[in-house]
Amino acid sequence: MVYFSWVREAIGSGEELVDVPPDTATVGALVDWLATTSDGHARAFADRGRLRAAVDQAFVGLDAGIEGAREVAIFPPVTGG
Amino acid sequence: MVYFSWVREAIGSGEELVDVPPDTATVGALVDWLATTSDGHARAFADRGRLRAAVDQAFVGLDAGIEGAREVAIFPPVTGG
Amino acid sequence: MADGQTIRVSVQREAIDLTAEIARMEGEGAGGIATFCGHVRADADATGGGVTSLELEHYPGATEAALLRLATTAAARWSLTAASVIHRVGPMAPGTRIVLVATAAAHRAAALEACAYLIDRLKTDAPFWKREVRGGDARWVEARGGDEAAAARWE
Amino acid sequence: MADGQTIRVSVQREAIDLTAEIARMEGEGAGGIATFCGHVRADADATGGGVTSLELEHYPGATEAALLRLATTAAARWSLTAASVIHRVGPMAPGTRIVLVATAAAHRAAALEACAYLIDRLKTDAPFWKREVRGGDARWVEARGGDEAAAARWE
Repeated sequence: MVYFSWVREAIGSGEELVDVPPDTATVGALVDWLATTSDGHARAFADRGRLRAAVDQAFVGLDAGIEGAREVAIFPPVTGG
Repeated sequence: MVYFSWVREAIGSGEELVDVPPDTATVGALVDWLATTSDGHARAFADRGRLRAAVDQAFVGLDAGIEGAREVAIFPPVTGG
Repeated sequence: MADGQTIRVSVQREAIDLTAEIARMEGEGAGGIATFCGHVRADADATGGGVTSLELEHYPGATEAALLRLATTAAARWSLTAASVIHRVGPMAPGTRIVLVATAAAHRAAALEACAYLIDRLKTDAPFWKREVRGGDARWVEARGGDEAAAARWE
Repeated sequence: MADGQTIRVSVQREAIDLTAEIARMEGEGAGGIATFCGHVRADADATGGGVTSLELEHYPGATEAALLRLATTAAARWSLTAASVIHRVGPMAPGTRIVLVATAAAHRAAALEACAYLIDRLKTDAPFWKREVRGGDARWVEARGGDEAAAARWE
């Protein structure tokens, strides 16, 4: 997992290795499970509408599958430029 | 009168003072009269569709009036930028 | 991608050298060059405190890939001879250049439209996050709804 | 014209200093700056002979007035903080900058649209004439129908 911006700050870390429960099929399900792992995760993921994701560095929706994924990123809407 | 680009080259001069015949009301009429004053003027003004004009430095159509004008310019369509 | 298209993207902590980028494109024989350069604004907020610093975080690897994809797409769509996207990361003072987009083409409309496309799409498609520091306070900048709309007009 | 708008137009024989113009706008606290810069092309013609020199003639007085009118109109229409139009006249070698339009605004779309407007309208509304020299031959450049259409879209 990699996190950015206030998601990273709420969790208190920009990276973590996780053993995903075997029945976790989508990014959204992964977020649901991560939110149960600590208060920081729960705070970071409280408002799903403010979360965006990437699987193996490609932007995806929260309904995207994660089978075979090596890196999943969760972050707020981007604000560059 | 002031001339630019190939209009100037055909006439052989970029400026001339003219005594306009008293019944000359428009830029077009002025061009008609000037075309009779030399072969160069006739060549420069042969194709009216390729001529543009300004009266006292403001762009106008050939049907514009010239009463009170101090400076009339005749030139081809502009090609700057 | 057609022959003779020069694509360059950079995500860097160093200052953006606009002069060098233009000179590089001119050296390649560009007809028309359009650029857009964004700067750190010192907007005063409701309490009157201006921005003292802006920090840019990004997603290493994914950012460069996103910029390259955008520049390559623009180069093909508008037959550009060159496209550059340079984005700074790290802390920046007000007035500093954050981003430079430069596009070169034989026709001016192509260069200008591609430049607008790149800056619009970069705002929604490239993983950067801005954090404003105002004196002792810091806050993450919220995404603007208008950016989504601006990006969508190129679909 | 609103307060704090800096308009600058120049018709000059000297080279166009793009860097200085950008630096000037940045010094005034611009948020976003769009530029378009046009260059002398070395197009090969049907006989294969490239342009060896381009000469720009203009209508002194009327040219500056036309550029100032365009820049002022753009500044008002797009709420620009600054607008500059610099056009070279006289003989120029291939690759040389002919024209620079630079626009600064709080919003990127405003800066980019105003920049496109200025270069489009300049092509039809400012009294400049180009003469291409190819070896021993010289010919006046013909106006392009596309320029009229590009200018008309801003009506």
